Amino acid sequence: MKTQSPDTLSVRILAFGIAKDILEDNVIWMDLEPGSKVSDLKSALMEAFPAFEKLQYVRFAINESYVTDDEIILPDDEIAIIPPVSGG
Amino acid sequence: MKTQSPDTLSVRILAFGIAKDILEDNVIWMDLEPGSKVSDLKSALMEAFPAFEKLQYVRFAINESYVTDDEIILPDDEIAIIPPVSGG
Amino acid sequence: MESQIHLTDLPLDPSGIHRYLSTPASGGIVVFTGTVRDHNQDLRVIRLEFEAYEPMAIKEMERLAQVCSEQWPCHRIAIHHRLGVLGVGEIPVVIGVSTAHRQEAFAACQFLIDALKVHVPIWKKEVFTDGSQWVSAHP
Amino acid sequence: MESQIHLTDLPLDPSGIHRYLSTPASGGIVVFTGTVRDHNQDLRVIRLEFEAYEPMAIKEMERLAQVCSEQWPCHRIAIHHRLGVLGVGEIPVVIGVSTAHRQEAFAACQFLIDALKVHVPIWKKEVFTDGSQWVSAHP
Repeated sequence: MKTQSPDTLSVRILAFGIAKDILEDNVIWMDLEPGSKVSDLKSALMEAFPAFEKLQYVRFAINESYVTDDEIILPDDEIAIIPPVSGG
Repeated sequence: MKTQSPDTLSVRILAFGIAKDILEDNVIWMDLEPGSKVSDLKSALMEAFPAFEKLQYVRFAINESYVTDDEIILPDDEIAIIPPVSGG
Repeated sequence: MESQIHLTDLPLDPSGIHRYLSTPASGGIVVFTGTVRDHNQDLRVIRLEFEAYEPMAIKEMERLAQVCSEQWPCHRIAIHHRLGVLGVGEIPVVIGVSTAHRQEAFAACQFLIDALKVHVPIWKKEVFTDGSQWVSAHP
Repeated sequence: MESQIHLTDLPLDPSGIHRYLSTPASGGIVVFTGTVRDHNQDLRVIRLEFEAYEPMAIKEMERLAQVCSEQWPCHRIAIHHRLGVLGVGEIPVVIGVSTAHRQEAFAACQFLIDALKVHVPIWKKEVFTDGSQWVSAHP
């Protein structure tokens, strides 16, 4: 767990499949504004990793459940980038 | 194989399931007119074994294939009474 | 299409059927297994007794496998049916299909069990605590 | 409804799943088995590599079993998925359902594999003779 100043939301992000390849790691940390939504995280990721735009369809999970872009991110949330799944 | 006079068609009939119970045997012989069809055999069976009428739906097979009521019975045909099947 | 059609007094073997169905080109295998239930409507079933017009049953199962493979591109088809006396939990029938894509395997397997129950000359007698009856004899 | 949800590095066991699914009240068991194909379109597949967001994958599989049993009266549901490196012919997934009547088992099993492929966070990389790709990453 990183220390974080009250005016920064430092979030841990898990990446799988092709998202892991784009981030070049299976876990990264990003600093967001407190009160940020998933949509804000998405924009920040796009900016930091332009290759993300190539993915047509990405979902996010918080604490192991799918969330919509409107979901507000809380400190200590476990966020996961879920590119198109292909189990089975 | 029974001996048969030229003016009689003596046929061997296999019975299964409830048809076997009605005939009280798994194989019987019946004498029909030469040139008889399956429909004629059906009538003869109904007459000989009135309980047959209780069966709403009976098919016949000749030489291990389903046949319609119009099928003409030939000497040496193996005829089978096929009451509603219930495999599986 | 290859097929494996069995009519037997011996217990059926779903795992052997799985092994038979698996081919390098196959992406999906669907296996239907019938099992003897302990009741039918309100009646308690003790056992089932199966009999068949054996040579015709084999021919009909082979015909159904052929019809099925003309409708769906099947790699392998297995139809195994048991005869004789079966207790609760035993397996009267196993039907399996392997195909490249799973939708075809589901459709083909469902077709085969539905068609078997209509066309293949096999009969089942249900034995209850107080009596017995040929299934479907009086629909 | 009881369910058995496994995510494992070890080979899957269709016959053990059959045994688990069989109950005295069940009349039908449908088991879908995925197998690794030797090709995808024109490309020759050497192996597949599966990874999962494991705790969420388990939760999603449990959720799908729950949703399924609300729609069809299932006795038992098994969803087993393999992780790691799999060669041609190996089994990535086995899904099985037991019900009183066979139509429900077919419908429930098909629902589960379709839903798994949409919702459960598991990813498959296809490795060809000359390269590799995450399946469905660029639909």
